[in-house]
Amino acid sequence: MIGFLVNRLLWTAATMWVVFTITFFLMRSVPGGPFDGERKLDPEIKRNIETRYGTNDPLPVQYFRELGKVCRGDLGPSYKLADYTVNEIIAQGFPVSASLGTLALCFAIGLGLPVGILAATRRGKLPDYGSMTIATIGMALPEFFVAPLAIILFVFVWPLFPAAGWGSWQQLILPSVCLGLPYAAYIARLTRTGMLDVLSQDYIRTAHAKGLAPRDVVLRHALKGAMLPVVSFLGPATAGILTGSLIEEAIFAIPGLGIHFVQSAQQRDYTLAMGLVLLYFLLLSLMNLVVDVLYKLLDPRVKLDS
Amino acid sequence: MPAPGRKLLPWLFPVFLLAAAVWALSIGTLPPADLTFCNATEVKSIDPHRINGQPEGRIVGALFEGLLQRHPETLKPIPGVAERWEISTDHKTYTFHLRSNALWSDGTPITAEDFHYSFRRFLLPATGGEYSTLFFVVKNSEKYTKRILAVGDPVEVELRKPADALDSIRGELLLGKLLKIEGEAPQEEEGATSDDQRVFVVEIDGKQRRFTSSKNVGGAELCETVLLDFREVGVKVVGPRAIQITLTNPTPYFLDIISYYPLAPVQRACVEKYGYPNWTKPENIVSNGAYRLQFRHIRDRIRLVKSDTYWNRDVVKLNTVDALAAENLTTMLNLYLTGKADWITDVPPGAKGELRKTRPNEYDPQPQQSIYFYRVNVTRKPLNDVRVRRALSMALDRREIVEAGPRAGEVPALSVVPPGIAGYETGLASPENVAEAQSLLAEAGYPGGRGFPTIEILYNTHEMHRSIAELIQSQWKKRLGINVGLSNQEWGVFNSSTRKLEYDISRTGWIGDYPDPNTFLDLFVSTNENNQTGFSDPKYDAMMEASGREIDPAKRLKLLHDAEAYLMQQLPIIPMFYYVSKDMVRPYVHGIYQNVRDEHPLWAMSIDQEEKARFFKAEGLK
Amino acid sequence: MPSPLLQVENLSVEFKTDEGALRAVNDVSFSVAAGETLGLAGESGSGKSVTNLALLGLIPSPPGRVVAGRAMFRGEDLLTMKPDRLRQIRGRHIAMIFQDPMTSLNPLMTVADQLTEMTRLHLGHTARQALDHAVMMLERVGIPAAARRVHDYPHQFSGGMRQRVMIAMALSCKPELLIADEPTTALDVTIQAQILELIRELQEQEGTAVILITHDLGVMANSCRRVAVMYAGRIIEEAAVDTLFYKPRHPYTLGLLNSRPKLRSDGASRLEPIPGQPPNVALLPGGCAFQPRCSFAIDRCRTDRPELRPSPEGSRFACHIDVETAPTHLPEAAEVRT
Amino acid sequence: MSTAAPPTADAARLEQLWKESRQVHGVSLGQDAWRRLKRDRASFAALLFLALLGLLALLTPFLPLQAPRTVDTERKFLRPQLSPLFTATAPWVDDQGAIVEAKLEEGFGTPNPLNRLLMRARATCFGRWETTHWLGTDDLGRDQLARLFWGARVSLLVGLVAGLVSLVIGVSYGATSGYVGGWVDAAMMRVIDVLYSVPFIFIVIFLITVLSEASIKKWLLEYGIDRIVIFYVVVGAIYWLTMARVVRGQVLSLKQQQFIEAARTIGCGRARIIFQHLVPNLLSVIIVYLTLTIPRVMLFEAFLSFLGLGVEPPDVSWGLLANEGAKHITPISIVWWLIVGPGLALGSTCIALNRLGDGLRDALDPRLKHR
Repeated sequence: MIGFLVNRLLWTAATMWVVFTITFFLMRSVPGGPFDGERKLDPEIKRNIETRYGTNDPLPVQYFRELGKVCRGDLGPSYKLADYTVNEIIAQGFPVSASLGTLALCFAIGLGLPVGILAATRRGKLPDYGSMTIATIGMALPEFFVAPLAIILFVFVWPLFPAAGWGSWQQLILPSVCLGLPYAAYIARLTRTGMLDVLSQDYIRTAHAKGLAPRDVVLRHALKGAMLPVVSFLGPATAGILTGSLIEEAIFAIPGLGIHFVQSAQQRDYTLAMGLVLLYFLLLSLMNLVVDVLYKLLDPRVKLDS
Repeated sequence: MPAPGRKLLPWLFPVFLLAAAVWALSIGTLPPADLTFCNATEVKSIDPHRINGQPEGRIVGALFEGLLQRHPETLKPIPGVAERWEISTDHKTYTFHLRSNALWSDGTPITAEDFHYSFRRFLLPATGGEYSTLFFVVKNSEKYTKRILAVGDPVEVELRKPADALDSIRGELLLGKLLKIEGEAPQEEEGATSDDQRVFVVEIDGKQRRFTSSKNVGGAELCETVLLDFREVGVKVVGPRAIQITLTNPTPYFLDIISYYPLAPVQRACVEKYGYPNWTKPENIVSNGAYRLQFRHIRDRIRLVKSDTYWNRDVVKLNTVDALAAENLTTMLNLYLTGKADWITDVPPGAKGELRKTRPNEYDPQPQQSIYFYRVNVTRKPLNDVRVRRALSMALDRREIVEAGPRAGEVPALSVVPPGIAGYETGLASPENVAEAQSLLAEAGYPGGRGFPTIEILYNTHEMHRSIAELIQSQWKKRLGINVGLSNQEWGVFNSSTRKLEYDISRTGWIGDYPDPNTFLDLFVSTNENNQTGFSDPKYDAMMEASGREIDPAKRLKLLHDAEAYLMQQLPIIPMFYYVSKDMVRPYVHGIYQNVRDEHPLWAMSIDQEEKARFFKAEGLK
Repeated sequence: MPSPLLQVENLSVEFKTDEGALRAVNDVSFSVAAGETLGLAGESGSGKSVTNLALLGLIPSPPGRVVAGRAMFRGEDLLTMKPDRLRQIRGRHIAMIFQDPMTSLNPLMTVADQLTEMTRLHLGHTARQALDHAVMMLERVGIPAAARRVHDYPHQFSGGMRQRVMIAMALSCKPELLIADEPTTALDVTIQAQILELIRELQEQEGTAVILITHDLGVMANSCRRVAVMYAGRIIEEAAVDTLFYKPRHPYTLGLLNSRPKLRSDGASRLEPIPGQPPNVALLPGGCAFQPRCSFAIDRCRTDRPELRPSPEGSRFACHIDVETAPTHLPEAAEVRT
Repeated sequence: MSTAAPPTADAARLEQLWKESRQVHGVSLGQDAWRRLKRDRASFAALLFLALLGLLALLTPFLPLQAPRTVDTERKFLRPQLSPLFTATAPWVDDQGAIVEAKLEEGFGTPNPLNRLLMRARATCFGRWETTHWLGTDDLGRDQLARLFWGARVSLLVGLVAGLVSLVIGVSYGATSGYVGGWVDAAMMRVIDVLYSVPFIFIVIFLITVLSEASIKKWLLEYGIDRIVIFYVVVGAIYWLTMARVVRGQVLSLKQQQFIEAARTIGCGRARIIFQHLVPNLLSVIIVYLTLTIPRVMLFEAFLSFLGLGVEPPDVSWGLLANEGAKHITPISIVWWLIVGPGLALGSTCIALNRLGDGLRDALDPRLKHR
């Protein structure tokens, strides 16, 4: 176990360096610099801004300086939100995105798992077709389509929730439901497939032959196996959902990280973009580790090696 | 033995989910502010000297107060920190007298020295003040900021400071006289600026010393920078509470400039103690405006509270104001309609028509001093032919464009300078005339559009720009028979393409910085960095030059009119329409007036609580 | 003769398929007395397993469905019983062992979990009791260091060991009837004998009746007193084990016996396969199902399906002819689809 | 029960076995799957729906629809109208029923040879007849029905081509990695890990921005590569990661099987084994994956439209239309006909594709045979 963790840590560090390098050069290869605005800056002023951010040094110099800073955990000042460092932006935005994402995940799992199980155990019957159709619709419609409609319905037609904003639990419900909906649909489908797969196994017949009630067979014998594909989906999905969703955050005015992901790339906010990429990478690595460990816990046949 | 985790796992999972959900839901609630408005975006900074956007202006205008401020309705300069001022007879020297009861939020009085420090900081190239060009009307300020140095000029040499020094503290200054400059002035290259490798030979205390700010040059002392001696710049302290500003030319709109938010003072002690950006943190910042900064939540809100040290605090009615950073227009409208915002600064295009009909007393767009136009790249064929440009302009049905594109009652434009500047008569381009447009095009060699190469309209990615471009594309196709392609680029690339003249036709918006035609017309002189059309006409440059020297206001405006009329003959740009204001305000918010710059100082606003209660009841809001 | 422990009468099972309803089990009747071992033989697909799964209500439904028959067990009909009642019988009174011990144990649960589950459910054991019982059962089936290994996962056991675990599980509630569905097919030959011996030992100790499903006649000869042979969903011959081996009445039984490898005097061994393919139950020819492959077939076999009839030896068989006297010929291979 | 069978008997026996074996008709996997798919009514309906949709999209220029690009602000936001169903005013057909090229170009853009042919056929068949605004008009007065149909062409093509691009890259990469194995496999999988770790919205934005930069764009246009093509490639180039992983997993398990061993013993080269023996066996995974990727790509295109990075006007796609529709969902006014059309189109296509994917998975799964 220790060996596994150490090995994983080394790989993560190596991959992180590669990701850093790719991101660094990718961003700087895009035309248009971070200080190109509508009004042209005077070259002297521009030079001074560039000196402050160090963007007029040769690329290799910038590369190693940035690398050094990142290694020390300092992501530098943001170019576009000039009053803040990237660390501050992430420190403020990540908890917001993470709590929204967590709630959305709770909703997605809480809805998707039972629905998937139900659909699988009633295979080919109405609950199956009904729930799977709804699930597909949940995945098929763009978020920017569903969220405004949900707002019209649950804010204006039937005033249950506030329209937007951040700060109270009421404001969290609607966005997290909208955010979680496609995930719920995906989980439901995965659970259904996984469950059907497991239910056709011989050992389920054994369990029935032992006289267990169908509910016990499903929950005690089948669920674990059916969860495996869900777990491996949830790893990357969690990393994605915790780092925020551009559309939900824009529509519900939630001060998370999702918008930064797009805006920092579009506005050449090199440092912020780098910070977000690395944050995402770390989360993803962490989640993959959690998935591997969970897998090991769920399925004793799995060997943890790297 | 079995791993204990495995037994616990089925329970652990729901417990974890539950805990996570509880944590996510247990976020504290903020008490609502007296007034909440949507500021349309997260402000880039609240340092007055580093910003140039409208959303930033709303916050900085509340936090800081300059020598003068603007009347909320007429925008005429009114006393701010300065209680009175004198203008010399040649209209070049302004002396401002500060009021004695003007205090910083830490209780210390505001002095002329504070303004001197602030103006200097604003102009200092190291500050990177994006709006410092505004202040270039002040004598020698442009030379100071742009490091335009000539042999013989008195200079200040800023020595290197330690690497870990705060950027707000300058290195040791040496004053001397510039004897010689070795090397070329740096050029701006594609996307980046080159290193300034000049070596300055300066005589200091009778000794010759060589300085350079580039690490790549040997044989000279490394310094931070060499600038013109700031004493040469027309900013002078003439008493503890009096400051004198000298201009290069008589500039009738100087008071409008000085009342603009980037000219607000910052407190030297605070800035030098914390450095940028830390001095802007709520716990550190010292300001002098009607409001103080309570907190900033990134992308969420900025909360302002009434300042108890503000000299005019009695007129300030609102105790707390929230500026929301919501960007999505529909979201802003939703917040407004559910009573969570009292004032929104833009509305969704899809709802504009309906809102104008159903809520005329809340949403009533009025013309602004800002214009939407298309730049034409006059260096490219066939657009280098003035007949083609005129044909393109005359073939447009601008009425259709404003009705289908922006849809808020925008006014079709035939000039660069929006109407409404007192005493100024706009110089107009030829109005819509399809027949003449066709014959002009034929004259240029493209009868019926035959042989006309496909040109492309470039716009930055935005819904409205797209519909406008689509409409124009269709109009030109229909009326002139020419093929027009569309191309959208996102903001950064768009700006860089436009700047590099890598376009045929490119959309632009321009908001006047001050109520004077110059703010628009100056764009198209050859040397203006924001020209970006390749238009370079000695005659136009001369006309603008002449207007700058003219003292008599009426004559000056006449000169400007002539220049504009000439510009509208040459058409390096095709004006489309003048913007209208976008604000939508609840009727119970008072002290917010329609004006041509869409500027609404918070100190003037108040809320009639009774009216608000009545209103909320009528709308069924809580 | 005491009333049998299990009396199956006219059991028919259908599966819905693309080609329509498919009768996997057709009018099958047999009985098992307490403590007796009944062998059920036949090629794959002949309906042996389905018959037994149907008894416990374990055929996947849909597409499977019991369409007719009774299965009286201790005075109750298993086929019409309420699901709850049937569950009380499953595992407690009738237990099953499946063919493939590799897949029949849940790989995600420890052996202890899978063993204790049953006794806790049926015998109301506490966790402690159940675990002790499980260890005891494992010891009885010959698993060394049972107290430690009970906490292992199935993949940590070898194939033979796993089948022992299955047996331990099946017998942990002392069922009256054990259905062993090809319990040795997936195992090495050496292990096979051990497992069969184990089953027999335990059966003798506990007095459990056993239905042993197999296609291995050798296994059958050693373990069973009575054997029923199935072909295409029907029982075509049922006899005491000696009778069946020495005096088979049905050509198919004969074919089965002949197709076993045997040592010959000249040292070469030669298999004599039954010609043709096992039938697709959906496309049975008219008359006798075995007729297309039968070397004795006469015209009547094409039209009339023979019913089970008693033989002089006291067995039952379903054939029109007498294999001892009838002439043989090569059957014309029938058009068979797979 | 002969004790010593004569050699002739053996020969006869062999002969008979030979005869027998020829009478056994195998049913190929494809036929079998098709048969089972037909029986799954929902999936078959989905297949028919998609086929019809594809056909209609292909034949769009032939259909008597209005021009999708004709802007007429006089008739903006017209409600859907069904009476009359048709009018006979199509201005791009002259009195002789011939096509007026210039008008055509204004309404449809420069047509490619196929579209030109179809339009000619349309002029012959329908003459001046065209539909009225069955689905209303948008903010510039363009016919929503026509835009929906022309959008279908772009959206379906984007989905299909991007899906195929991802397929080709993913299958080649995954199959190679899995088959070659060893350090090559490890290295190739590491590359995928790294690519997975970069949020892919970043990569898309960067690629699209770089490729839409003026000079590069011009250079690309010389080779006939426009924004949509770039889009295909970019999206395809992103979605191949999962495909590669799935294929690799399959190949790893297939590699153990004996037919590969057999192929190797008869001297097949690596490439031959991969593409002749392995890839066909991956077909079911690939087809199913494709049906699931296409809706994702279409949704992603919609997302990029939301960011303004999708197709460039005057081309339309469903994503663009959905985005325009979503802009008109405000509490003040809801232009429902701009929402329903693209919503239904996107939704039903995705459902159909998903259903078909599920159906295919069931049909191609040998374990579920005869169910």
